[in-house]
Amino acid sequence: MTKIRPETDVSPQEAVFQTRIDAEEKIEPKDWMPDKYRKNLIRQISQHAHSEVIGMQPEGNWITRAPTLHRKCVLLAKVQDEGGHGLYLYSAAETLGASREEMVEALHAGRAKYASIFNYPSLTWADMGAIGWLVDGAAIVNQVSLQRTSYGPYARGMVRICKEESFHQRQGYHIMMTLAQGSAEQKAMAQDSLNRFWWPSLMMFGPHDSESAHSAQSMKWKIKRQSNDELRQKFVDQTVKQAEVIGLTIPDADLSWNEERGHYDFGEIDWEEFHRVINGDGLCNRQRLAHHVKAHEEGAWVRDAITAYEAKKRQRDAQAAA
Amino acid sequence: MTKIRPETDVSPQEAVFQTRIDAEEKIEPKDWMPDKYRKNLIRQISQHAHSEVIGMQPEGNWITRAPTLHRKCVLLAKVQDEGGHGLYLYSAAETLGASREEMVEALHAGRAKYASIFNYPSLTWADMGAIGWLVDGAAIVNQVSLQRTSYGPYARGMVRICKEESFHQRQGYHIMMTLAQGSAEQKAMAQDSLNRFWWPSLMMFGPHDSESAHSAQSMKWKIKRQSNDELRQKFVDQTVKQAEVIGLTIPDADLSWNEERGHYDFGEIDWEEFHRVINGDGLCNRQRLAHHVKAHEEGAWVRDAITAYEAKKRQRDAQAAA
Amino acid sequence: MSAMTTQEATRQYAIRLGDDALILGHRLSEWCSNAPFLEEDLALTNVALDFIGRARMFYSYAAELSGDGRSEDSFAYQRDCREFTNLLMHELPRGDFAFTMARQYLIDEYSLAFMEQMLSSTDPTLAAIAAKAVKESRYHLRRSRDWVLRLGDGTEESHQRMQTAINELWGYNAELFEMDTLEADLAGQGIAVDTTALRQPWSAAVQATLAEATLAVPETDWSVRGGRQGLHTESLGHLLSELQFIQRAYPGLEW
Amino acid sequence: MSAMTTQEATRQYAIRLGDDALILGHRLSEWCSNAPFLEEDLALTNVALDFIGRARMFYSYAAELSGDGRSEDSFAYQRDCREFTNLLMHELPRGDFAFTMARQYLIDEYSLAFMEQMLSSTDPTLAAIAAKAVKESRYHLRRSRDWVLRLGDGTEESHQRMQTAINELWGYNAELFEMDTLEADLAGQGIAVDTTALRQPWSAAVQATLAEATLAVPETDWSVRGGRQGLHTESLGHLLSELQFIQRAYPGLEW
Repeated sequence: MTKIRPETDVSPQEAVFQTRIDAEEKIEPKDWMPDKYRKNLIRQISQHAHSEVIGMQPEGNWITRAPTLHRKCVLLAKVQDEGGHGLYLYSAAETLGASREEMVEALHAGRAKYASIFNYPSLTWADMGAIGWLVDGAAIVNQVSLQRTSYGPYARGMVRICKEESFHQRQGYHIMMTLAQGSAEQKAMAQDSLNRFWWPSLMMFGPHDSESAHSAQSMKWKIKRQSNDELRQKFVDQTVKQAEVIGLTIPDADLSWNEERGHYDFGEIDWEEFHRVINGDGLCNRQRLAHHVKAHEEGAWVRDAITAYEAKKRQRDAQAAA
Repeated sequence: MTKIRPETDVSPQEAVFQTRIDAEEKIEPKDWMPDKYRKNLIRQISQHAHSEVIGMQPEGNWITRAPTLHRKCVLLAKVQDEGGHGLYLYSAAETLGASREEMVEALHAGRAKYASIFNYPSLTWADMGAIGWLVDGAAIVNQVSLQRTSYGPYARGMVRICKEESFHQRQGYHIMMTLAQGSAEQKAMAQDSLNRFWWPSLMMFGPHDSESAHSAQSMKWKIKRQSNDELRQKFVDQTVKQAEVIGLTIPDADLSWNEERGHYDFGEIDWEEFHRVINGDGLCNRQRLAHHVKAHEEGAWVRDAITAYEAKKRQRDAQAAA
Repeated sequence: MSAMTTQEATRQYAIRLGDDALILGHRLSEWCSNAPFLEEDLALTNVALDFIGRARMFYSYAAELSGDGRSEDSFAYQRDCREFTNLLMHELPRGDFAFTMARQYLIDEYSLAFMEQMLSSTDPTLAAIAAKAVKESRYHLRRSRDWVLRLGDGTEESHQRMQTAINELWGYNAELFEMDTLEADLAGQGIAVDTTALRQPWSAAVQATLAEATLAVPETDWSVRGGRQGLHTESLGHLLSELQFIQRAYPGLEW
Repeated sequence: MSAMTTQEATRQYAIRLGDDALILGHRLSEWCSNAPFLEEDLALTNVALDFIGRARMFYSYAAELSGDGRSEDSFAYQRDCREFTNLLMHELPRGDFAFTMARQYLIDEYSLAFMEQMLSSTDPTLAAIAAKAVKESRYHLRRSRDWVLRLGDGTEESHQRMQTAINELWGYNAELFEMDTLEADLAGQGIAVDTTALRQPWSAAVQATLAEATLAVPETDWSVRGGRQGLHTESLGHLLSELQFIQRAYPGLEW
């Protein structure tokens, strides 16, 4: 766990910085910021970007098999949006001095992570519903909170991303609703998908607050605005009701409404599974990274060609001007 | 057209050779033979070998999609047999001094041909029936005749191959029969496949006798035993009856029984199509060759590994013996 | 053709154009998450979406003309290989990035000219589809032409790959400009596009682009045809087994 | 398990073993006409045939135990991804020749030991299947072990490819030796093979082979599981869309 540094060894610059943060001012790229703030943000934003990009794979997996042309177009557009979010986020990280190349290299080398939810496979069409409904749903809860994050470019990126994500979440929910109202096979498919994605979605919010690294300092710097457990509770509360509406059952025997808390109580997360999957035992860890590396390597000659073409063009332009 | 050389410029060796041929003796690898006989045979046998190997592709195309496990096994075994025929035939050509490497190189360079029928695609499961019934059927008619060819290893290869081919032909016919007795969709699928493969099968016997290069000398040397047109007529006669039995219609308005000849008359072959397809306009010409080249190139490191491993082993054995 | 009503001929024509668009859109969609860089991934997806959208418009019109309860999805999901009538160039496997872009360029040049003609179709639905498509095709063509230039005049490797792609595609050009009686009759009525007339300007435009890209115009003497008669390369069947899996495995349901 | 009869458990067990065999046989069959040389093409096809044949025997037995009119083909063609219960190693895409042979070797070592145990199953049908399979597996193992040696101790490239393949496969080993209650109960009754007991000898044999092949035993700390619960990698669904196309597109017919 990162400890909050005691006030005593804070430099005057850092004190001013913290005052601005406390006053809810946004930090902008050219502003002075503590090195750790910068590094912490780069880590978080690039992980977020990688998650969007790796997240294209489980859904991309069903584009060629979507069951109707309408659903195919919606899915294609959604995966495209995810790529677009990746782009905004890489740009936001670049304002902090990280290059896209470095970030991609860190991903390929295993130094940078992506959301572990994408280590789970998409096995049926219902997973296109569950991913939109639950995975995007969980992402939105987190991202809505991040709209108020202290770093300006990241906060503004979140505003834009949230709009699209909530659209995706509704599309995913609509797929699930259609299946839940469909044939017995379709309903079973939807329930099975919910069973597989429910717990991994809760894991998306990260460890319990008591176990969470980075959290305290991030909260003080307002990089994070709400704790993992607060966000997770919010997600559970909204999602349980949505499941009821379409007649699907949340796979948690301990789930019950707690009148006193005004929240749902829910069962304990299998943190052992969480760590196993993050550390390499998911069904798709190696495939996700290998897919990204392969596309990147196969594209090298194309990127080289652009560079060569632009250089020739500049030379021609210069000769024409001379 | 190759002319038969007049008797006058025949060497004593060649005269003896022709006497042996005329006496129906088999020529064996170590026997003297005219250069042109050797070259002609290498051309014919290697083309035959290439045809078996390239012929694995249109049927290989349906192995992963065969409609029952039984049919899948039968098809796999059949394609395997074709590869095996390729092997016998390459070996037979090797007895004449051609190396497999040279022959494959000639195929890849476009100097050696394969049967043009394999430039047609297999588009439906019925094509597995039509190819077995018609393409193998036509091949058998030709190969039965070649069992009496003058070159020993080739003749013996044909005996072995014919047995398996007639098995394949029955399997193909059985697929067609099953489809013809099936649903309206299946029957249409069978008829469509017959429509597409009928004429190309007739083309397999090559140009009319009056147009056929190599033929006269090949007949004299008993490399060929029956003319293209004789063999084609034989194939038509037997196949028309088989089509009738299962209720499929040969796509030839001119087809009719000629009482006087004791044979079926049939319509004129579209020789323009024949030449177009042989020369590159078939739906699969480039794909067939590219497929073979790709497998060969991707296998280079494996073949190199065997060579290296065997060399190391010999060295170890030698050291152990020393 | 005498036995076929104009409505039936138009229906078949719409299916053909829908098939072209769907199959090419499918091949483009295979690039999703596989492109050389992220911006290009998004751009390729955009083009895929345009083509699949185009397929939906043509199929919807065909469904309307069928008048038997069929929908756009019936045409995409419930026909087998022999019933698909796309021109062959559209179905070829995606190959490397050079192949995809070379094909896209050849088709975009064709498609823009085609849609510009279809703007004045006497069939108002076809004309309306063309109005939307023509704008898309202008953007597609700008992009794919740029790629032919960049790859053709980029590195030695990219030049070689682009030249190989053009060579491999060349024999599929002829089919784009051939018409059977169905299309000729419809063209005579002002409904269909006379594609034979597109050949000259298309060739001129393509040759100019290849020259600018330092690429050679292939001296190829082969040409392959058959798509409009449902004769295909073997790759189409595999594409369909993927495309149609869910509808085939769970028939007759809503999704 | 208390609720499940021995017959039902045996039926499910037969389906599992059928799935293993079918899916691996399918991957092997993908090599047909793609092998590094013709003799190897035939040999790979032979092994593919043996595995598909094995799948047919297991499925036929499952069909018999189902007693509801299902046939061997029902299991192969009419179940979707989540119902397939093959161990994951069998479904991984064929990769290069080193990957195919590395997988084959790991599975052949396992399979031979497995079938030798199943010879003494108290279920006579399973024992009879084992009697046939054990002979095949001896031949398979001789071949695949040879390939591990030849590629491992061949050229630098072949060594590297074989080492990479072994590394990529290593995390799929663990699942081969794990048993759920269904299998444990059947093993307790002498019907199923106790695979946990196969682990030690398997490891010893594999390590000896890798050593002889100059290959390193991976120090991998990952392991993936899920096949027996119908949890798969994403490649299986694509395999099934191909495998099942005809039966899905034209249901209920004789072929």
